Amino acid sequence: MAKSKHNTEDYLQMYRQMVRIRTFEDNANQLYLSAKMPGLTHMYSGEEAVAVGICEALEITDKITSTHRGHGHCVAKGAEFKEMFCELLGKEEGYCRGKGGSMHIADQSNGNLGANAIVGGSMGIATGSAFTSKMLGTGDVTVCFFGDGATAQGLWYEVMNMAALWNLPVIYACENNGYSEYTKTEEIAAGSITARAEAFGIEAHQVDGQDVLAVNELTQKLVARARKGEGPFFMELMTYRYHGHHVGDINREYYRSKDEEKDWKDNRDPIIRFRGWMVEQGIATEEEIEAMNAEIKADAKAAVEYALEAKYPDVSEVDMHVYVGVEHALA
Amino acid sequence: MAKSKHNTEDYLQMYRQMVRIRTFEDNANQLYLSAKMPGLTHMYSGEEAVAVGICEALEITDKITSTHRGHGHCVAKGAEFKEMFCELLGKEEGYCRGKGGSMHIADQSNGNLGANAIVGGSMGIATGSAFTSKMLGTGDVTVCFFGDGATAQGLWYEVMNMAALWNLPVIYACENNGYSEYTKTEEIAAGSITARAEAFGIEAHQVDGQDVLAVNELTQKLVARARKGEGPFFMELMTYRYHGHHVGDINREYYRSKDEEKDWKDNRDPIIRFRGWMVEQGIATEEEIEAMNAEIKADAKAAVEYALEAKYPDVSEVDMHVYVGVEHALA
Amino acid sequence: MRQITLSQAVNEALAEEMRRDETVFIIGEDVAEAGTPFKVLAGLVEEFGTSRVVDTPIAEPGFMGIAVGAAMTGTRPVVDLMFGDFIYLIMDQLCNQAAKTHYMSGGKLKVPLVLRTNLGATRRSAAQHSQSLHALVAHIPGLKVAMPSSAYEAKGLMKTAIRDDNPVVIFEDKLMYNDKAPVPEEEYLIPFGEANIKREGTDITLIGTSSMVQVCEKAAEILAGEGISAEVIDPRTIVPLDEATLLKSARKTSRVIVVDEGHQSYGVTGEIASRINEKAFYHLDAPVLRMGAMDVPVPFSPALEDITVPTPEGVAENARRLMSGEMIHAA
Amino acid sequence: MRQITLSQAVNEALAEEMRRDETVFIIGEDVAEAGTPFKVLAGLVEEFGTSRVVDTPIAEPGFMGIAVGAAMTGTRPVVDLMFGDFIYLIMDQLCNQAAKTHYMSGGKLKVPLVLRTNLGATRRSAAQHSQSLHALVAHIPGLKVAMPSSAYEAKGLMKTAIRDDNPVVIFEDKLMYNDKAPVPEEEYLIPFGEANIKREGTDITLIGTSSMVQVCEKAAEILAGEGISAEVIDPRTIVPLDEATLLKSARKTSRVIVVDEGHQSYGVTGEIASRINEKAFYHLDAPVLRMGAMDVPVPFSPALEDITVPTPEGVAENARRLMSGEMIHAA
Ligand SMILES: Cc1ncc(C[n+]2csc(CCOP(=O)(O)OP(=O)(O)O)c2C)c(N)n1
Ligand SMILES: Cc1ncc(C[n+]2csc(CCOP(=O)(O)OP(=O)(O)O)c2C)c(N)n1
Ligand SMILES: [Mg+2]
Ligand SMILES: [Mg+2]
Repeated sequence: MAKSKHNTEDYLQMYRQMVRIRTFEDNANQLYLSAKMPGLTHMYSGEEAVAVGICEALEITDKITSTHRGHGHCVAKGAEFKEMFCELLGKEEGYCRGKGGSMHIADQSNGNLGANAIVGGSMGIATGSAFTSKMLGTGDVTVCFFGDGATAQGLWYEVMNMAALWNLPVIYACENNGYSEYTKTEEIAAGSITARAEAFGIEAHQVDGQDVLAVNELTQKLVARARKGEGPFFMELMTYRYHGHHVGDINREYYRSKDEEKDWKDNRDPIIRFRGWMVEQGIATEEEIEAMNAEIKADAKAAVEYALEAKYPDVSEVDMHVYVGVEHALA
Repeated sequence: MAKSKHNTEDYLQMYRQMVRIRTFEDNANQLYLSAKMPGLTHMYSGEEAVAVGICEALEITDKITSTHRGHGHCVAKGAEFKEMFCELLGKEEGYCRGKGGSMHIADQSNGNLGANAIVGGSMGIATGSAFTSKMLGTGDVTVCFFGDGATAQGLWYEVMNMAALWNLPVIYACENNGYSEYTKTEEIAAGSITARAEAFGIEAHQVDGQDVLAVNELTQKLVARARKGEGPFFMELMTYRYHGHHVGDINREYYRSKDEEKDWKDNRDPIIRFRGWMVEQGIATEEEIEAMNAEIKADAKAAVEYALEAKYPDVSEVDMHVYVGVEHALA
Repeated sequence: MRQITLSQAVNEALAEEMRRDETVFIIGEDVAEAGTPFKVLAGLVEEFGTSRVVDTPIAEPGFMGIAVGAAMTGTRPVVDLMFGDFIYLIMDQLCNQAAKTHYMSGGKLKVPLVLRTNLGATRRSAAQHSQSLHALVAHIPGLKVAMPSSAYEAKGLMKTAIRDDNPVVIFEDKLMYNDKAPVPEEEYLIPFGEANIKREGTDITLIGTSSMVQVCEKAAEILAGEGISAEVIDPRTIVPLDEATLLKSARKTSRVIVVDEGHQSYGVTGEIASRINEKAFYHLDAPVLRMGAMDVPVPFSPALEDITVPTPEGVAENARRLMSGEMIHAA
Repeated sequence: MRQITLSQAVNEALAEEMRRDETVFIIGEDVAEAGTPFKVLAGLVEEFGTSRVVDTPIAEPGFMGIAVGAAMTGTRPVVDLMFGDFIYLIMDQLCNQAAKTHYMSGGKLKVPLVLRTNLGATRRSAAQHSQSLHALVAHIPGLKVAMPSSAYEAKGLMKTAIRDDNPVVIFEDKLMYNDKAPVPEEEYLIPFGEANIKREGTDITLIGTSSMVQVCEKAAEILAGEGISAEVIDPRTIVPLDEATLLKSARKTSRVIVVDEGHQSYGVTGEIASRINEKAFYHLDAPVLRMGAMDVPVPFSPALEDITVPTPEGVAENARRLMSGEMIHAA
């Protein structure tokens, strides 16, 4: 593991947040498998160190933009299970009053500008958020999460160009999990992804996305520099998703082998690695860790139960929030 | 000047084509100034060595895509004055039956897939043309012309990626004339333009766009390699436009100085340079060159006169060519 | 007759046309081994290889542009756009380029391509994966727009589309991929611009597009039980639109409801209703009623989503009101 | 009252709002020193500096995306889109992001931005620089759409748009920038959703949008000379649409023509005509007539272009036919 200077609580928090993400996803997957969740969803399991390593380097007032695979970012930026499960099930108490669902989930009050169902769709939004920061002098930094597949979208190059010309405080964080849907990254990305950012004069870094401390350390440095106006930056985080592209993608041997999956899970799991390191360093005992895990599991269970019972939005909500300042758009 | 191996006729042809472009533009500008041309137009004067150096390295069956500044490409790919002036004036005998005008002018029978009024709009088309070549095995190479300003369009990165992944026979030719409209290139392009292509694994070259032989020599090499499946390639051609962004852009000192314009015209003019070299090399005498110039001027004059008298399309043409196979779309 | 699913019908149409014409190819995301997320293209790459079933990066504007250029130079691309909601990303290539090339070139160039995409809500996919955006493209001259209402239409219209020399957009309903219908073994094509009278009736005309044809048929069933004889018409293509058949029915029944899954305002229902009003006005006993999707972004929550689209009960209810003369007082 | 041009009116509105609210800024191509190609923004950068009058590279999706993100985080961007035809390029950012963010977030986020662009043919700019595409955005819930018909409206609607908390698209007519109209010195705003009765009349209602209001006024003038009293109404915003005023007039005159410069099919005229038909059916003596632009790409040739858009003579001619009852036989 990379070295880092944190106090004990920081480490515990990172561990906790990673486990919370994994636990959230396990429950979401269960909800899907038991046909209790409407629609499909994309699991973040395996990539926890990315969202947590990055978000733990941010202030609440800093902003992020998220993706279709957004539960991890949402948890990492400070969201609660209850409102998240309510959203996942389309209930009124969800963060988006059930109107967004998995692909638009976000705790907006913590600076999450939204998950996005358009691949690459939030690249402009993140850059614009950094624009606001510069224009109004708020000092906020924005992190734009996206996948390796999203690097194929032209929008990225357009906004990188402007971010670089204007020194915007934005960090483009590419979660390279080796696949976009059912296709390997090397089949859809020519040349080098870091070189693409560098060609715009943007400092680019590649980092082990399964090492939460490495991710966190690099992000801390870049965030501090971005706050001083030295941005933008690019980070490519090498990671892996454990589930299929979405929860329904069960038979996936035609595009990736079980052995490959097993290798990542057994040998590079971000939670197992970090847990081992914490115990080794005497930051927490096995017992303390197990207790934390159990508490998180219980929290999730309670939240799921709550959400399953929670009420749907009233049908009169259907034409609310179409326009700010218009109670019912179709009245 | 760069060295090259050509026979006399090749040199004369390059010279002739450059002068034809300059002459065409001088007449088009006159038509605008005398209010005989509908709308506006963008002059290619000053950039002749780019279009000619490239197109003289192509076969008739090779394809090009052109831009809003497209008269030069059109002439260089083999178009005739008469049909071009007719098009410019919206007459029935124009290459597009008057329906396209300056921004869509093209002699389609020579492999010109059209000028395009959307900056960057033809990057996909050119790449698709190269796709056809590979899929059907025609051996054709496609050259995609665009300006420095167009490198800001995301579409370019999307199609470069695919062209590189699939080794398509396309050459992206960026005419860097230092400006996009009223803005200097350095204000709108971060980092390095050639590095952007290289980041996709595409071989990139920068060349003096005022040296027709240098342009031609490089293009010949790249075309030959592209035909063998070694493409795609990128060329950045350093050049300059003599007129304003369009014919109506007369007072332009707020964005570029008269001195700068004078310097390019006096010291780097592609026609004057090449003419001097030809005389020096004994390829043509001053008299022969003057005779050629005069002949071209006369041709242009005759074509303009013809076009001014030519008839407009009949109003019944208005709903023709909306759909292939439908005589009148609104009948 | 054998029954096959809409998905199989599309697959067969593509396979037959690809066997017949070597210039036909498929391009899009995860179209090859994965056969698209909806598995519609399963098996095609095995028969036709990756040079004709072409997986792309996630770059919709890019591969759409490539398809336009490929079509202009001698091939017949079938573009696979995974969700109809992504059509926003390719509007420039579709509407500024593909739709206008034939016209702007005075009939010299043509763009014989098919854009296959989908529409339809109630899949719990939220606002960015549930739109029915066919009205946008129907507004643009130069494009044809087909809306199959069953496996039978899906096959026949697809084959016609592929042979058409113009850009054609086909919207399949995502929810109908597994719906079966009788489809002949023998080859057949369905001409564009010929509406299909799905059910004859005398009291009221129900015009439905895509899946709304089923909705209208079910409404007609309900109404039949009440002694109201409804005629159900499927225009099959909205550009070109078979006005004659619609008008004939309207003049016969004197009451019309137009049902479509796009947003109601500024959409398809307004056009069809207006044409009937304009040309059958004095035969109408009541205003032509329109039922589109609610003018709200599609909500995720099942409690809200289901009420945004027309239902058989809703259509029947409106038909009853029209028959009873109740609307008279409102108008 | 003093008379100023539409261009000056827009300029004043922007300057006043930028003085009033520091979070308002302008972003687009050549908006600063150049003040746009139409010179509408002349002088603004001198007063507000380049941090609030922001020149961008030629990257419409990119700067539109940046504006969305900036608006979500506390600023009020006014996006300058040089030609309405480029709206195709930004549809994803406008329609998938800006229009839906408020709804998808359950009312938590908002996107207070203005998209300033233009419409209008007959400038001899051909098919890619002459479109009137307001119908496309009017179809998308979450967007408001304003269509100023003179300098007076241009100023008042712009100020209202900037203060609106929703994304608003304003279409200015390119040909009207130099048209003068009386505009008060004192501050005023024009509320959205309030139609303006430009001229009262009793025999027939002419509803026009944008420059078509002038066309209708001229038609009314012609008709007045023939003893036909035409009422002319300008809806001013098509979303929201002031149905009440339109219906009242329709019920009064019993004859209506809707005139708009967008393509007629699947456009604005169909929506307005349908609403009137639905709700004033039994008051109408004749079908509501629609006059949109011809369903053809805009041709370059003046001989063709001029016949593609509605003219005062054409409107008057149709009014006469409606008055004479001639349409009765057609319907
Ligand atoms: C514009 C767009 N194109 C296609 C899709 C369908 N889609 C959803 S996720 C995805 C793959 C994304 O890959 P990547 O960016 O690597 O993210 P990952 O799923 O691996 O986290 C695709 C193609 C989409 N949602 N948006
Ligand atoms: C998509 C798009 N955006 C903006 C414009 C307006 N425009 C026309 S030419 C031009 C500048 C192009 O610069 P460059 O690509 O360098 O070509 P040059 O004019 O220098 O040859 C602009 C902004 C356009 N036609 N299309
Ligand atoms: Mg990925
Ligand atoms: Mg340039």
